[in-house]
Amino acid sequence: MKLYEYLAKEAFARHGIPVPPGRVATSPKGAAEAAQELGDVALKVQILAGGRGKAGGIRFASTPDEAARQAAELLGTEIRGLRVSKVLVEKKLQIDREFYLGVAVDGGARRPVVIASTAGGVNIEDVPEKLIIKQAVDPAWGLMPFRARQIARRLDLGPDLSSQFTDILLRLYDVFQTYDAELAEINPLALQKDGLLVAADGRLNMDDDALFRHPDSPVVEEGTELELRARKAGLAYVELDGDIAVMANGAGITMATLDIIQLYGGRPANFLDAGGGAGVETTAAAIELLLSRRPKALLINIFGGITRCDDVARALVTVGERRGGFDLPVVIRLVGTNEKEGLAILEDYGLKAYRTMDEAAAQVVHAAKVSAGDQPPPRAPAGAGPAGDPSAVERGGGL
Amino acid sequence: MKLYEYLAKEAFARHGIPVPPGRVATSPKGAAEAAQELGDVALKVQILAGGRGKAGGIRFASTPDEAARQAAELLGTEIRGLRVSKVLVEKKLQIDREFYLGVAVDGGARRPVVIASTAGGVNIEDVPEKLIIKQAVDPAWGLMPFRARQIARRLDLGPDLSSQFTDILLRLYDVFQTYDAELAEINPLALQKDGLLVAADGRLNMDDDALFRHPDSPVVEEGTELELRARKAGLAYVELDGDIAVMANGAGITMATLDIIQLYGGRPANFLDAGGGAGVETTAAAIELLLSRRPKALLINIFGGITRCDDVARALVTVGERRGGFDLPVVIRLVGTNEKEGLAILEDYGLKAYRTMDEAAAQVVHAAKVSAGDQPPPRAPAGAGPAGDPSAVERGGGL
Amino acid sequence: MAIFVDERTRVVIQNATGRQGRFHLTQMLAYGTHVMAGTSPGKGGQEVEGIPIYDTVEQAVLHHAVNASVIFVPAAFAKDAVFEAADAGLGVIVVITEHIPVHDAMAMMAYARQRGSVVVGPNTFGIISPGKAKLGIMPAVAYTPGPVGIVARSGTLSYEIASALTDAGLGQTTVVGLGGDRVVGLNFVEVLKKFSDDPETRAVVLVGEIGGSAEEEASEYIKGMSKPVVAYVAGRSAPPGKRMGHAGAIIERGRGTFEGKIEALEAAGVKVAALPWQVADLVAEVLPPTPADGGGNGRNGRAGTGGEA
Amino acid sequence: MAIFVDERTRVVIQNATGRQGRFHLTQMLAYGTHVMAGTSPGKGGQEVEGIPIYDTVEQAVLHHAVNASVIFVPAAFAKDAVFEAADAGLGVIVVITEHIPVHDAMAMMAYARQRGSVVVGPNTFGIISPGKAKLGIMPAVAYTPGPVGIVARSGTLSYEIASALTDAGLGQTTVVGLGGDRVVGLNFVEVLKKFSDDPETRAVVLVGEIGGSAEEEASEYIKGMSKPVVAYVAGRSAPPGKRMGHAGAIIERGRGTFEGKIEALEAAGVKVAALPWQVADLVAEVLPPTPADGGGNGRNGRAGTGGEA
Repeated sequence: MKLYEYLAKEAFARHGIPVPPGRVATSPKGAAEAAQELGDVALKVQILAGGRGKAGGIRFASTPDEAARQAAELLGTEIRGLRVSKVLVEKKLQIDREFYLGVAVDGGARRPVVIASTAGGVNIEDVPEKLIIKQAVDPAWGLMPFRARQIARRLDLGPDLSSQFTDILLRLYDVFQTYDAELAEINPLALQKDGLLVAADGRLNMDDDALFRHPDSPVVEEGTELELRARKAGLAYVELDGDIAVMANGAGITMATLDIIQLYGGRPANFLDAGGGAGVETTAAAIELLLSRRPKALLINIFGGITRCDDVARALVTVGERRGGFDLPVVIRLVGTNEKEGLAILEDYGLKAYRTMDEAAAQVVHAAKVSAGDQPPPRAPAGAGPAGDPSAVERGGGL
Repeated sequence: MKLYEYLAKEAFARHGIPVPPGRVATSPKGAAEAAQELGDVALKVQILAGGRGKAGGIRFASTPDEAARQAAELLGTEIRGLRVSKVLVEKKLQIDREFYLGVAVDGGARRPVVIASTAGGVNIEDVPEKLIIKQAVDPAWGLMPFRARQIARRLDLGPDLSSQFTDILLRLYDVFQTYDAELAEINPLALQKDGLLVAADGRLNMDDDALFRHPDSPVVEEGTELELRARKAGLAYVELDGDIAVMANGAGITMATLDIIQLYGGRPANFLDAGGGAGVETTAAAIELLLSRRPKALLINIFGGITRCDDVARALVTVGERRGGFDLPVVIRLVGTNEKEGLAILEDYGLKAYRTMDEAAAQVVHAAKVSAGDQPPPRAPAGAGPAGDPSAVERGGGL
Repeated sequence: MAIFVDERTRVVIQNATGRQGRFHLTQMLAYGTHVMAGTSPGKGGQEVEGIPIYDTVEQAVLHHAVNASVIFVPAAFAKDAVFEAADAGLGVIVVITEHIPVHDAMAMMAYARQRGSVVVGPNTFGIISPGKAKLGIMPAVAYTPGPVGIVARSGTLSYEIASALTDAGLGQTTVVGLGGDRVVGLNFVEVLKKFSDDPETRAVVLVGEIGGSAEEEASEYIKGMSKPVVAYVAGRSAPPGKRMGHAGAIIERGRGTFEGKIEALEAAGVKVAALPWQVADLVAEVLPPTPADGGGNGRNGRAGTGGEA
Repeated sequence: MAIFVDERTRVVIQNATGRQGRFHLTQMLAYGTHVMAGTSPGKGGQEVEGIPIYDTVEQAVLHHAVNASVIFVPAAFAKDAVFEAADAGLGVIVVITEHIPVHDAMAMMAYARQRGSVVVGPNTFGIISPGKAKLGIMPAVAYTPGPVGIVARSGTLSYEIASALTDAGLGQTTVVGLGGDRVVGLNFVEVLKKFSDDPETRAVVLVGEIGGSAEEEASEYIKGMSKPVVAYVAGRSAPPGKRMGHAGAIIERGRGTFEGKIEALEAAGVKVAALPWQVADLVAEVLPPTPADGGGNGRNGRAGTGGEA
């Protein structure tokens, strides 16, 4: 879960990291009041996307009236596809230099890693490797002060800046740990003309899997309504822009299913990994969710391991019965644990299933095109394996 | 720093360890009010000594009047040499079994150690080794739940008790860590007739050297007035019951000096380790402190390493000048760092010094007896090495 | 031979009395895995399928000399379970649990490494050495003994691929599921090294996906490998910035792309399959003849067909 | 030879710009110790007595290949200093600082052990191999090279004893101050083992005190030692329950008594001196002749007198 800049800065401030004086405004009036208090200000849209400066999401104002005017221009608009409902009004900084400072999870090293650079204010991935210092941290002991001093030393900051930097880094690591963060980042860490460092911008991405330990954490929801519904149901769901709804069990196979559909000329509407061992109800909910977007065809691709084919079959039948039958082609591939039972249940209900992904993928691409009324039966691309048997349309998705 | 039982229990309760309902009373009226609220109660004197039960420091009462009466009998009296100013009035427990549970610093293993036994309610050192479970804890990772479960398993507590026990142990370890404790102990950990465990008595000894990290901790001062004054001055001072005041530099040599005085038939009045590298002012304060107890003689035994002989000499002269001369025999042994400078300063003031501990110790024992007017010159005990040269009296302590 | 687990592996199931633990204990037993014991705090003394349950792993080690564990403990308690297993000296710890906090995962890995334990997972289907030991939740029917090592980031996709190999008569020495989380106990390189050293493994299949740089690092290692490697990578159609089910399967800041991985693998001489079911054909192409059978390619699949050169 | 430190020891002083650090840096240099560098955060680039000061130990290692450290860092920051030294790979870390929180001491020891560093102290006078290297605050004049190893819990008392040995012509291989705190990096047994393995050490002096069980454990080890051991134990007159200056010097719950220690030592064949200055005589009695000089007892004290058998 990514936190908005102002929430990240609230967390930083609680841990003693200097942040610019600022207030969140949701109205031009609020922005004016903040500017009244703060003097020259920056207004920054609070959205979960980078590059908001280039997109016009950061403005400046010297008077409350100007702040109100700027806020009025920003609030309610969309920037980088995201609606702006809050601006952070902050005292404008007098900046001499900009540094980068972050603590992240390093999957390769299996440890937290401190990332620091004297080249701040730009995306760290755009900074040449030789200007970046990376230092892994032993999770048993956490970040020790000496390690922070080493990093300051390697950045060649000089005595005054080093001690400020070291202090901020140790506090940032505290934030990283306290919030179960995947990333705690200050960029830029700004050196002001008065010689003091301040967190001019910040990110704090919390680990979704650790949110249960943070019941008081603010909740920031990112994604479409359907993605949020899916997340609540415990499903991994990502919305795409095609017309074939896809459910599979397992992230890898779901991705592979999308890849194959695309290779065969179809356009997936989503990624839905029902996960391992989802029960009948969860699976049924997943199917309902998919159908609510009115795709042209539905593909269910199950290789049952921990997932039981009979559960999936029951879920399909449940949805079918609730809806009084399916109004789109439903292509099913069902093999693995309790396969026989699953196939029997489908058969009872009048549904059939393929044995291979290949057949099923080819079929669903074809069915979607037929359903959209724009295309003859498909052929798999050359070299991509045998195409599905077109006669399977009647067998699999015939409702 | 040892905390009183009620302070230990407050700490336990803050960390979620069940403790009996109770209130501290400093007057019979307070005890009566507590009993009014709690029903059948135990009244326990709050002193920093074990064995208070046997010494009559634990009473029971069924009515507020009786509680007041018991409190009146306890408050203001001395138990085990310690004045009683507070009693803890606690709901009387219905106890089925008593366990021991503690977390301590294990100097040998250099780690925290969990100590547990099904034989609780008595001093753990009186419990046979085979009834005691000891488990060292890796300080990098702290006490993990599985480790607590292992200990519960080894105690053979059964499922219900195990889960309560495990929870309490993990919380006790938290207390141990949070309070920088040398010992966090629940004894007895009482199993009540209702099946619930409760910390019936508790100790929490904080590390003096870590108190700077606990500015909000209650302050419990143990020792005589002089010991407290010495502690404030940063001196290691212990009061003994003899008449020869002793200052040396280093714990080992100070102990050895006392040992020798005793072997030579003298009685040390105290242990005062001025530590390594104490400056003139601290050393002077130490000497003043010693003299305030009006000993019969004073021995200063310095082997200067980090301690500088000239500093010690200056301190002596300072004290002498402040007091207009010493009114008791002062025996000095001064060798090591800046020895020449020190001896010169002493000589200027009219003091002399010995080169060996042996001479100085023999001399001070003799001088104390002379000063007390009860004894001819000393001889060292047979086999304890050559005795001091009696003529040294004039050289060393002749004021 | 096999890597990590084999017929000498003696297994304890942590949380053997839960729904998943109980089910898969039964499955593993049925496969012939030496499941010796289970644990479940507070349930010591019970049995599951005739297997004794203990309160602690320590007891399972004491009474049954177990040397590996499969963990079905819920996410909030999984860190403790891994510490318990590593503390007890188990050499292989398979963590099936998903949604473990990443900070917990980092702690687990540091402690397990300190204790010399290998962690497979978390969020893995486990590890199987067909015909010898199955430690995990994979469908047994997908596997058969043979000369191919498989290492995969994803579960079901690798069942699919293993199953195709099995159908083609290409059995497996060991199949390792690294796990779908961002922090897992093993990476491709560590497993590839093991396969390199295993005399029975004659070819390796790598099943990757977008996100992270594990495939790129594997490619560097593969350049020095003498055994042939075939790969399939999922996520060709995944849009950047979207987390595709696995915590690690996300193209972030232009890194971990499908194209980058394919390029690295091909540069290392890896045959990359465009579709999962093509993996079996590519393996058949690259599998060197066994030294022992003088030309056969070691196929000994379910169909019982002999090798073809 | 010597133990732990010798002429190959290259030293960094941590907090070399403080009053104590600066003073003792000078003293150690004067003794001939290879003090290569000092550290003091924020003061990198300065010099003390011509010795360069760095911000970090890492730099001192990089520029001077230091392999040992002497720490004069205040108690609140000492843990960090030890971690820094251990992290930088220093083999010997001498912690002069006193009043270090015991929880910090436990953490230091765990980390140093993990990194393979030996910690001497805290609250120690240090370690000296006379004529080779002095890492600490002991008065150099008390020591001279020779065949006796000394290991002590207390500082000044051991100067006293070393000085008496030196005066008697009985020089030392190495003198180790364990430190007066409850948790210290070395115990008697670990040092006795080193002395046992050191060919030049021909007798060992153990200076103990009341409290704890280090002397009792040492006695167990000494039973198997071939070299003679002489001991002095302070605290004969100490009352129970009083902490005699050192955190560890306290008779608690009937343990750590003077009598218990003397009994254990004597049972192990140790000659125990009743008074500190008797130690030298006892050493002279027990010191075996050197194999090389065919009968001399290895005395080569300041007086330059030859050995007497």
